[in-house]
Amino acid sequence: MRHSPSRLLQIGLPLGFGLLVLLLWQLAVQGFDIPPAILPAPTAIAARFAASTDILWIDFVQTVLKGALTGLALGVLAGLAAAILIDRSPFLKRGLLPVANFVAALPIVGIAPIMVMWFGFDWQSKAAVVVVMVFFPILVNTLAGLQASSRMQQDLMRTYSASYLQTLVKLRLPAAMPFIFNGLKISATLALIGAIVAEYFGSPTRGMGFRISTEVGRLGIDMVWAEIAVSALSGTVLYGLVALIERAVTFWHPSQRRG
Amino acid sequence: MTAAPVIEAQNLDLTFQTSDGPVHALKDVSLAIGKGEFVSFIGPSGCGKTTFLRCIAALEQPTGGSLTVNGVSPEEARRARAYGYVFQAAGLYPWRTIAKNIKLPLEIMGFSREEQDRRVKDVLQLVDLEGFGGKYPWQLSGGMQQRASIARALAFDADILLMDEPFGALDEIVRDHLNEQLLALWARTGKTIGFVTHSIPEAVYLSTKIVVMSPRPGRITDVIDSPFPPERPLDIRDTPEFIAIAQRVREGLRAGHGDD
Amino acid sequence: MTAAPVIEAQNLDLTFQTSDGPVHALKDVSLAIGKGEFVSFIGPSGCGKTTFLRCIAALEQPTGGSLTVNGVSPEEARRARAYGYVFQAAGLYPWRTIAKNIKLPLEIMGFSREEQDRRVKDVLQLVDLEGFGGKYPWQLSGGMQQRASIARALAFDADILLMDEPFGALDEIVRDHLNEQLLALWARTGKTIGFVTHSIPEAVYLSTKIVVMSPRPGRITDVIDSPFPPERPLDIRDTPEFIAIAQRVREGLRAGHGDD
Amino acid sequence: ADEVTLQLKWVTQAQFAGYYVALEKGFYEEEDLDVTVKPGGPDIAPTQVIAGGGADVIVEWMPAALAAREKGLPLVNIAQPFKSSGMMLTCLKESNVTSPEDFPGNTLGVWFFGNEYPFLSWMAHLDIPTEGGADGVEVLKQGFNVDPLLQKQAACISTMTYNEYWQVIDAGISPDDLVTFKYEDQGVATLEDGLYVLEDNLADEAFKDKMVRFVKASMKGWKYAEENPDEAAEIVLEYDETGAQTETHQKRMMGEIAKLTAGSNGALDPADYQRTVDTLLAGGSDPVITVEPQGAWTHDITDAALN
Amino acid sequence: MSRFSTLTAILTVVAAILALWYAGSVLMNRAWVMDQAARAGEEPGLTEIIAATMTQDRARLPAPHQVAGELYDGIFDKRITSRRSLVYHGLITLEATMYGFLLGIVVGVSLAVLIVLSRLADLALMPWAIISQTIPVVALAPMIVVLTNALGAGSLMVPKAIIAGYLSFFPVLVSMVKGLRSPDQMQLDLLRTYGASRSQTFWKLRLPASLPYFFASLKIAVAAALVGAIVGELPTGAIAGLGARMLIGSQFGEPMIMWAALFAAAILAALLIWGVTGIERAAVRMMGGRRA
Ligand SMILES: Nc1ncnc2c1ncn2[C@@H]1O[C@H](COP(=O)(O)OP(=O)(O)OP(=O)(O)O)[C@@H](O)[C@H]1O
Ligand SMILES: Nc1ncnc2c1ncn2[C@@H]1O[C@H](COP(=O)(O)OP(=O)(O)OP(=O)(O)O)[C@@H](O)[C@H]1O
Ligand SMILES: Cc1ncc(C[n+]2csc(CCO)c2C)c(N)n1
Ligand SMILES: [Mg+2]
Ligand SMILES: [Mg+2]
Repeated sequence: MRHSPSRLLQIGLPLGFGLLVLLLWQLAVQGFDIPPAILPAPTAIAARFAASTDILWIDFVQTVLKGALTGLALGVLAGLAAAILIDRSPFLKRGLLPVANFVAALPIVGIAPIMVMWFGFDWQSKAAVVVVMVFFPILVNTLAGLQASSRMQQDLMRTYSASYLQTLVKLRLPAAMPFIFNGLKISATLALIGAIVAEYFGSPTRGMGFRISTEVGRLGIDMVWAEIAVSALSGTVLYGLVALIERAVTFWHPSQRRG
Repeated sequence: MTAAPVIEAQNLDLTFQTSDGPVHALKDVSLAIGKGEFVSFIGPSGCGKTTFLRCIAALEQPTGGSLTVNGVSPEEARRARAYGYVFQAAGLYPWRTIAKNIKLPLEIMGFSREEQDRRVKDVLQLVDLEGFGGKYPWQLSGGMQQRASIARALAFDADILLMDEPFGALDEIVRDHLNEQLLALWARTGKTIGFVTHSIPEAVYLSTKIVVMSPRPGRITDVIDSPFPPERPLDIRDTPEFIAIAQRVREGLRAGHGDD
Repeated sequence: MTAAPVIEAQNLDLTFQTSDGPVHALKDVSLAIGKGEFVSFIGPSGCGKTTFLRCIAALEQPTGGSLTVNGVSPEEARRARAYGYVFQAAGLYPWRTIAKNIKLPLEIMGFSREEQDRRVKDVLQLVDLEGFGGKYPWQLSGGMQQRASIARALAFDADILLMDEPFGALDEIVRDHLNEQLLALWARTGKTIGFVTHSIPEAVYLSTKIVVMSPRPGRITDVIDSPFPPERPLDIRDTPEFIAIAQRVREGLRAGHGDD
Repeated sequence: ADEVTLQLKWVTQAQFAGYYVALEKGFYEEEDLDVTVKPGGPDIAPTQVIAGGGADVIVEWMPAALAAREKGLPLVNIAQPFKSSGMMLTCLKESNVTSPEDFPGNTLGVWFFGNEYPFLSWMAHLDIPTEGGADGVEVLKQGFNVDPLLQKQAACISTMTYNEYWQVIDAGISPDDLVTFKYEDQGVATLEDGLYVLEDNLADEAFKDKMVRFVKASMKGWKYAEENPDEAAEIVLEYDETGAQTETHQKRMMGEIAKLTAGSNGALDPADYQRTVDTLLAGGSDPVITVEPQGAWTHDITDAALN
Repeated sequence: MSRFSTLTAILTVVAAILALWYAGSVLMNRAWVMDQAARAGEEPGLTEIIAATMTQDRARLPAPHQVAGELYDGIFDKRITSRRSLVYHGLITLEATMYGFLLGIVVGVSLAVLIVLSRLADLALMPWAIISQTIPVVALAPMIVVLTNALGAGSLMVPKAIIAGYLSFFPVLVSMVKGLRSPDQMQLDLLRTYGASRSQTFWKLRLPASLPYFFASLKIAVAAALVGAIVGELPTGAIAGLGARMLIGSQFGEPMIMWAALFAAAILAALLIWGVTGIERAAVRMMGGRRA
């Protein structure tokens, strides 16, 4: 009763559920004669996808690779660095943490038009939006993680008379990893959404957000769904990748141990 | 066997400021521990055993009195890496293997790679854990983890060993076994050992000196010398002499104990 | 005082299938426990003490042999609410007060409101916790929590009480105190008690029968009768008789113990 | 009264004064109509709204309507209140663009969302690729405002004579610092704000009758607005739910709009239609529409309405 | 003692941010001042430049006092029924946020219960819950508007609430699954020794054990709902609400409207989180929880 389900079931069941939804969707579109300008059938979307792989690839490169991933990488690095700096100063921690917590809860997508105004219409402004969006979750989670090592573990380091850097590298960062990955998982999904939303406020003539808004205006809803599929796919892969690395890095954490 | 005091506390006071008002964790504690002594601390929960050990290790700052370790302040002694500390829970880092856990202090103190490997091998043997160096802590039983943490404290060969209820979580048999080994180690190396325990037989069996403490405020109520020779078979515990000392400790304890 | 067997195990076997291969947790365990007996189980970690208790409580399914409780299968006995089970940790629900925690089994078994209140009052008195019914678990000390969890198991007045290391986390003084109280309760109510412990003195002090177990595979290596009368002052522990039994248990244990 | 829902192409502003005037002055009521005017916005595609059943009639630009028709949404033009195009490219003089020959190598701001077709066919006429490069233009999907020009992210941006051009002026750039290219002057003008309905609905006589009355009242509103621009602007302001429009801006816009509606009585001029279609068809390798549309307009409604 | 110095620390940090902001305003708005001067053929001095960067209507980065003034104006100087009142727009966004928040809670909790009770649902649904959060809502928003319109929902409130719910159900779901699974084997076994039924186990153990997790998720959920409501106002032609305000400010070339709306949204978020934290505290106290 407590044994883990087989690989097959783990993949088959969600896949089956997805296929079921697609089937119902197809039947509904055909049965109720829903115009393709409102909701195209899955088959139509698949056909569009297959016919437009070149455009989808260009958009993917622009939005995911250039906008989202660059922003994600910069934002994560900045968040980590800031957390470590803030952690060193109790004064900063006391003053900045409440502010950072507050900002982390704000609807940061709202800054998209400002970033487009500041950083131009190409991918740099999208990356900037992503940087700001992921910076705070990473900062807050890392700071929490740096507190995660127990008093005893830290006292142990003190009995060795370890330096700050030694304690950081050998104790506090490893102990913080589960928290950092928590922040990373949140950031991975935020990054795509941020990059796409920002394209609504100005972009070159490529990119997933550009394509989606343009194709809605052109009644190319099938293309919109093809882009949605690309986005969901890249988001899922990104998330899965983070989860995989997490499994490898925090293998020691009880939540990752199996059996 | 008793030499110049290695640890000397005089009228030591420590008051914690908490939100419920001050807690008098140590009051007027005076104690001298000579080189090579094995001193046990026993007393009801909250009587300040841990606090006293932490003061010695410079993990806590006394609010009054004086305390010297090797003639210098605890803080200086800590910087000089004068002690190994074994906490109540094993406190191994779960992301390091047993061997890497034992290497931790060696890395920090800058031992060479070969020296590290050699010492790890030695202490693993000492605590009967050969062959487990590559395992992660959670793959070992509680007793094995505790032994690993003792090995970690032994690896860098500090003169003073401070142990805070190291065997609290173990069953009696394992405990007996580790007691024997600890005793052997002490006899061989001549380390000075401070040892906190809740078990009366353990305290009597291991120590040259038993310090009985009492809470609210935390203070020393009795210091009992244990006359047994360094080599002690387990069955001295059934001798009338042993039982008498145990009885004296038990009485001292019961006096200091409240209603629960 | 020993009557018809309440619990009867014959050639009980239990093998867990794990990813590392099968673990033989119980092998060929035969034991009869009579009505009103106080049986202690002692043995090194992993020898199957908990597993055996869980089998009796129908929390685990044996893979071989036979086991009856009150003449029926453990599952049926569980449905008939034949036992109270006390786990090693107090395991009180933090969102319920002590009184509401004790009411939990009563609610589930459908006792009336008044009956619930009456019983809570009774058992709180029994474990010396009058006046603490309105407190939350974290507002009580560890010993008090453990007493509350015993009260919870007593509330619905099952004939059989199964206790898995209930005093493992407590210090010696508190433990002595609870031992006395448990003994008094047992003498008064005539319940059948199965009791797991790691402490030899505790086992000898409490029981009418001590079952010594040994691991890999988990089996019974010795069953020792304890001849003391139901009323036992704490200082019988210093009698030669007591020490002799303790010694026999210790030897049995040491034999069953491997290298850790 | 019969209910009619009109979906506008953009937010409430003097661009749609005729409809608001007809509403405010009771012209629709006189025709026994209960009209709901839905303002649009940057992400409202009127074509999608009508396809989803959210409107009976929409205001749309002809290129977008014809493109939708080719995509399978059978839109039909029933009236054309706007005679001429108000679209232009506005460039900063300092970027040294003086004629369309100077476009290559520069960045041009363009509206998308169905508004890109006129630009694309103009570039096709000029034979300038829109994928960047030295001999092509870099196209920037322009947001909702004129920032790209002010921030010098683009050499030229799309503006309407009646709206964005004045935003540039209001931002403090004098007309002398600007160069403008009107589509009308470049011979690539396409028809703007027309009224479109779904072809199927026209088979229904009752619907057709409703539309006749609707167009009649709307044109009455337009002519009233042309004659009383200030009053029309104030009416528009009253209907502006965003509270972001200003009186000076709307009065000025009404003045510009009047120039575009002048010369149309509401009936589509087939010559204008043909010019639009030819422009769109001539789109080189990637024309906006690929085949001559059939039945994309009708005079039935205006004929009946204007009698 | 720590309370006071925490406040000092926060104030210091805020002061530092404001100083950086002013510096940023000068740097970022300078270009326009210089361009204008060049166009007019003038050469302004340093103080003139700085003064000019503080007062632009279309600044790249308006100075803090400009934003504060606009905020004050929008919040206190307008009747709350006025279309120019930020309170009016804030209330509209708040309404969609609250509906979305409730929707998110209902959906999140129901799905979590389903997932915890049924192994099948767990395997089949959980991956899709994660995938759902990688879909860009902005792309779905217009379609949700059209669909709800076709189904007869007159106003934008319904689609906005759906989008807000779409974003806020996920944190609730994740936390609730964790919470409902938090009872350990011993706690479950205890109930088995009482012969408790499945539903008794659910109501007496799983549900109460999950409540701390539930309340902890509400803060994230309400913030997500607010993001949803605002995003729902961007690509759907909304004309009222803070999201619409940001867009309108951007469209009409009046960035001050946009900045004011952005900060109003920040204030709204703070109020929401403060409110939810209050509810959480009260609930924890009612359940006898200990204060940390
Ligand atoms: N950091 C602290 N802040 C406030 N009070 C403390 C702190 N550390 C310990 N105390 C208090 O000081 C007293 C002594 O604590 P200590 O941990 O030394 O007791 P102990 O003898 O080790 O008890 P135990 O046997 O339970 O480990 C207790 O009342 C405890 O609550
Ligand atoms: N659910 C399970 N799955 C697999 N193996 C188990 C399970 N429960 C117990 N075991 C194994 O069965 C053996 C007996 O375990 P049990 O818990 O009964 O020991 P114990 O005598 O209670 O030990 P302790 O004193 O440490 O509590 C051990 O080797 C244990 O690892
Ligand atoms: C995303 C976006 N698409 C189109 C337009 C342009 N637009 C549509 S109707 C109209 C006339 C009124 O100004 C204009 C300019 C815009 N500004 N933003
Ligand atoms: Mg202690
Ligand atoms: Mg056990």
